Amino acid sequence: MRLTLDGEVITDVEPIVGYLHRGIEKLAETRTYTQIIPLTDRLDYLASMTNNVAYCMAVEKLGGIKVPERAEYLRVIISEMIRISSHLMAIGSFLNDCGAFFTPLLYMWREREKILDMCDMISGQRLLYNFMRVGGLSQDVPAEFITSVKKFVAEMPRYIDEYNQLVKENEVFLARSKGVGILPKETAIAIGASGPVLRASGMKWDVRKMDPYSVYDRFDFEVPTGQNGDCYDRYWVRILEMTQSLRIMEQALAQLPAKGPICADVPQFFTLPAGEVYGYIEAPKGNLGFYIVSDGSIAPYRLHIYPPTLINITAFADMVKGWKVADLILTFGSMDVVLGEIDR
Amino acid sequence: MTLLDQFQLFLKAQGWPEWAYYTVPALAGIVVIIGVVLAAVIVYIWWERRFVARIQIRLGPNRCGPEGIFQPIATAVKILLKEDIVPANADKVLHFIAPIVVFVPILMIFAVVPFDRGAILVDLNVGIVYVIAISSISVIGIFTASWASGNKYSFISGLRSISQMVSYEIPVVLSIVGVVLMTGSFSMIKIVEAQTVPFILLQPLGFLLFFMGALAEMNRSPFDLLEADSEIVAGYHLEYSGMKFAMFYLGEYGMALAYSAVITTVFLSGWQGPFLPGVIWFLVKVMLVFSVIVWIRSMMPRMRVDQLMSFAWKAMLPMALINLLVIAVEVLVIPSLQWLMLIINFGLAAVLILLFSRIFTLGGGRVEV
Amino acid sequence: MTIALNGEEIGKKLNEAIPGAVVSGTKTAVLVDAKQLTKVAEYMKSTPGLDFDYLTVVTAVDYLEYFELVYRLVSLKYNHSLILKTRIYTREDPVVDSVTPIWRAAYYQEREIFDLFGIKFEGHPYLKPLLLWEGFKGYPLRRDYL
Amino acid sequence: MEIIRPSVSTPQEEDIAEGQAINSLMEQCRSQIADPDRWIDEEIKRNILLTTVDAAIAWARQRSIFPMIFGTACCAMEMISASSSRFDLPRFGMDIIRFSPRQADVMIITGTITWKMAAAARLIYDQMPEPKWVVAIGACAISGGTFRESYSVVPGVNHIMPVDVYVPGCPPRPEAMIYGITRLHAKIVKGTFDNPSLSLPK
Amino acid sequence: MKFERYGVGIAKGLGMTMRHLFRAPITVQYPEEKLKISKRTRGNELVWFPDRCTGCGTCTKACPQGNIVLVTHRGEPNKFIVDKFECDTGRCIFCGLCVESCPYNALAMSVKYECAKYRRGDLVLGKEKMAVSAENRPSAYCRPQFEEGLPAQSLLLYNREEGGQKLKFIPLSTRKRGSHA
Repeated sequence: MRLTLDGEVITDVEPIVGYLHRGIEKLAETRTYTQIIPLTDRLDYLASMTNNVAYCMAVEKLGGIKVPERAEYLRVIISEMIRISSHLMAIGSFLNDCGAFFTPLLYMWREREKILDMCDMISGQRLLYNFMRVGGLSQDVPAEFITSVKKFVAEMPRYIDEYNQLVKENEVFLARSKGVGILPKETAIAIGASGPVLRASGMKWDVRKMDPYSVYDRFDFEVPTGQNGDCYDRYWVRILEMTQSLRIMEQALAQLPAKGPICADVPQFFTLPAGEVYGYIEAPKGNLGFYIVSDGSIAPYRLHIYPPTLINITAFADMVKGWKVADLILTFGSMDVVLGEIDR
Repeated sequence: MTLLDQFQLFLKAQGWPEWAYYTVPALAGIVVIIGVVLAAVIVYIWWERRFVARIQIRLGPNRCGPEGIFQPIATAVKILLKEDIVPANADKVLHFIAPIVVFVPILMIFAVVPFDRGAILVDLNVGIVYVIAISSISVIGIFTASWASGNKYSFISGLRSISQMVSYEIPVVLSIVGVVLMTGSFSMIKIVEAQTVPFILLQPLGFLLFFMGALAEMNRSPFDLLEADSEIVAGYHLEYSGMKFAMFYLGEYGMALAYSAVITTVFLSGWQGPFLPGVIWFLVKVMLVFSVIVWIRSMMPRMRVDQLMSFAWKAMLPMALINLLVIAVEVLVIPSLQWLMLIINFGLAAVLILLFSRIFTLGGGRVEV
Repeated sequence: MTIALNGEEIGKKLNEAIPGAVVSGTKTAVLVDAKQLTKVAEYMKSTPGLDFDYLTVVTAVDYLEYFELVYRLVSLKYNHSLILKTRIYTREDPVVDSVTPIWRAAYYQEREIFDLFGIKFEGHPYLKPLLLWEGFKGYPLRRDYL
Repeated sequence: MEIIRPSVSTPQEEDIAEGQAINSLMEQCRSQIADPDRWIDEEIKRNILLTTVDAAIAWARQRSIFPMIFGTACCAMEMISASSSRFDLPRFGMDIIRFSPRQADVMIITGTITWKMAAAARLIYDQMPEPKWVVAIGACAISGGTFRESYSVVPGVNHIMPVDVYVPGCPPRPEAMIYGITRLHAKIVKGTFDNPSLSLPK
Repeated sequence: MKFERYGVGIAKGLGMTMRHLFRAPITVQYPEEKLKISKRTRGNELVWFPDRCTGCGTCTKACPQGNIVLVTHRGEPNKFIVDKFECDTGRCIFCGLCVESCPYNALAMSVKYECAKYRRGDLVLGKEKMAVSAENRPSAYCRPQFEEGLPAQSLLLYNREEGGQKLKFIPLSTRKRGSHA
């Protein structure tokens, strides 16, 4: 991030990225379709399940693979869980950027730990799960998982209330975040922003609603939007989205088939028909897409990842020009930037 | 009659030479004060770490000695033994002087803080003025440090520190003047003795203003702009290591301790209290004030520079002036009716806070460039 | 449901408006002439009934004989999408018009393509390497790298 | 090894200078740096008794480590987990996280180091005052991990600086990280690790 | 921005933190008390069953970064004798694909995670270190047959009574003096 300052007022800013560029797209060309799944984990490492889902769905779309019902529901439950954990992280680090000395972050981290525990239970890892497979899931979930998710869904709203009490009405927080870092609706659309950033600007656009993938058309949920597109709206939209995610999880748990296959019959080394596909989902950070070109071999000819956070910071310079350095930090925090995804 | 005076008389009676019975008690007092202060700083550092940890539902350092009480000592020893680095583009002399300029005035504040009846190094008749004057010297050290480091983050921090100190000094002084009006003396001992009812009850608004101003002057949250680690890395002591950093570090906590002690003396009736000896009461009260500071630090977001400034000039200064005016009138008209003063001043605080929350705006604007 | 528009129909429409722009239109995508890209992009954005105001993915694929640039357009108003493609048939110093003035969404993605494929975008406001550093030799995402 | 940093003014020049620095660093860092063997030989150890002062200093150093968390990727998240309420790394006196390298004792490298980042990492390592240690956490930091073949990733952080403790995992659990830190404590205390009396409670 | 709520919001937040002050800390004092980790945990080592391994090399093919080195020579019919079986845990990302792909259940993830080493070379595991033993126990990742021997996971979600994370507060006086951690 290169800043030009006049006193403490920002006159120009140029985000310089690429410090975590690991060449995932190039590496993917040398790996088989299954071996790419661990790579996609490492994109947006705060929400690696959704990355797995996005990639697997793109491959399934190209290969015409039908995913079993139970796997679809489990995918929905797990990715909503991960959405909550990612939003908790986003809000927590945003408040930390405000200067709240780790306390809100640590309270949110407590709930995040609960989610990580459950992911650990099903996949064996706390952060990078490598749990989804093309055609479903790698293993069935244990029975405790369902009961613990139910308990989590039941008690999570109480904790969300606690967060609201903690900072929602804090005068200093309001003074710092309201009206700061405004992203107008027109600009948000022009730069192709997505996810909570776009919705905070007042555009009601959620891929889960507008282009339902998986089984999302069977759930009843709302798409929260903000009005001003400032830092506070982005914070508040995330809080509301967590509530909606809980609603989706509740419905999915009720509709979940008790038994059934969890993976379509896909061998570990498989080929896809030659062709190309663009599969995308609504990841916690926004619209995450995978563009896969296949030439019929066991490895993709080209894999392109469409990263939501890189697109979201396109108008960053506009948002902070004329504001103070402190606002820049706050705005950057409210965009929920994950470098692994920007740089790939 | 302070303890030092008694010591002096004792030496005189023993037939010591004249120069000795002036210097020996003074030196002994200085050594005791420094020892007590450093010990207290270490305890309070430990207390802060544990207290914040408990607020954050964790345990905090508990491995060094019983419940981790030796943790700050380990930290101190380790920092002292670190390599001392002077950056290539630093101003060598100023880089060396700055930590001393920060640290020494903070120790000097304790010279006039009464720990108990008579337990004061020197009972100046302008004690409170001395405190205010001395406490603002360390900002010069901070600015020197930020300049001498030759680092842009440090320099921003230094600029912020100067502006912050200049703006918050005025409400602090004005809120103290209210106390002085009631007491009729600048002496710290007289101020304590005048508090049959603690001044926090008689002057709630004055206390609030002084507390906020003190938070700003000792760079504690929500006014900790100098070391906003998410904005300007670590602030003015970014380029310091080893012993010099230790001095800044101790100075930071010493400052918090000093202000806690001053608040205790001026608003919480110092050593006075039933049953227990005065020094225990004093330390307990200091601990209480310090805990509140830590508590606030644990959850408050940080203010922005311009908001900080406008808060000082547009809200705190007028409030302090109105408070001063009302107290002056009260002292003139009803000097003995303390219960009436109490009611009036609480009413005043409530009205002013309501009023200012309506008309005052924290500048939240975008500066067009 | 976002409706993926039929490329053949759009291609016909486009050929009427801008003659010679479309090379071929398949069911999934429209392949346009690289020289007419700016005009096509403007048409796509401003024509009523199409209104593609939301550009998502911009990427390039190296097919060794040619580079293929892929644009995925979405209309938030009508909730439909279209894939637009164009080809560049040179490996040394490939140049194409930038769409950044029309959709700002392409800003970083074109810089990234410039960085990793070496395709220059004419009209881009700030064409500099995005992910790699100055002085990096070669274009890593080309198929003949390493 | 030295990183050349010429003084520059415009952004373009700065970029070019940065690129040159990275390329020269890539040239310099072709081979691995041997792990620092700070422990004392068996022969000498029998003759040297650690004095009380040394023990006290080692105690102080071990009990209050200021970490410089050089977190770039996934492992950094687990590092925050390790210092969060549940695992509470600050119990070991590591709660003062200084973002300035001047005050740090141990550099904890969590995450992939790309060549673009390597220059910064090296600079921070050089800025840290002695005594200093380096802990490499996670596969990416140790060896480049799954990205080792990539064109832009440092194949192991021991190419650019000596590493004291390696914590494998991708990412390791917070407990594993704390275990790594306790191994570092052991190394600090005695300068050796072969002493069986130092073994940690199981 | 006005202080419209007269500082009520700040007071609420302070109250919230005060309430947390009286809650039990959720800290696990790691070296003394250890969390019971997931049954499927992908620990930071591999467990190899030498008697079951036929040396087919499926795991080496499945590994995304080619991290498993397998050298064999032909022995009895339908079986290779493994000369060298090596995995560099400093490079392994513990994705579990090798375990998943093994057709003879001869490879499993370990439950061990305390694997920090001082030397880079120590991270390369050979045949002996990977072989199954009392210390090197397999986890149930893709191997449900091992699930019974492992303790149930202690979740933060549940209280102690419900079999969740055990929050035993260890007073310091009972801890061994001079114990290292």
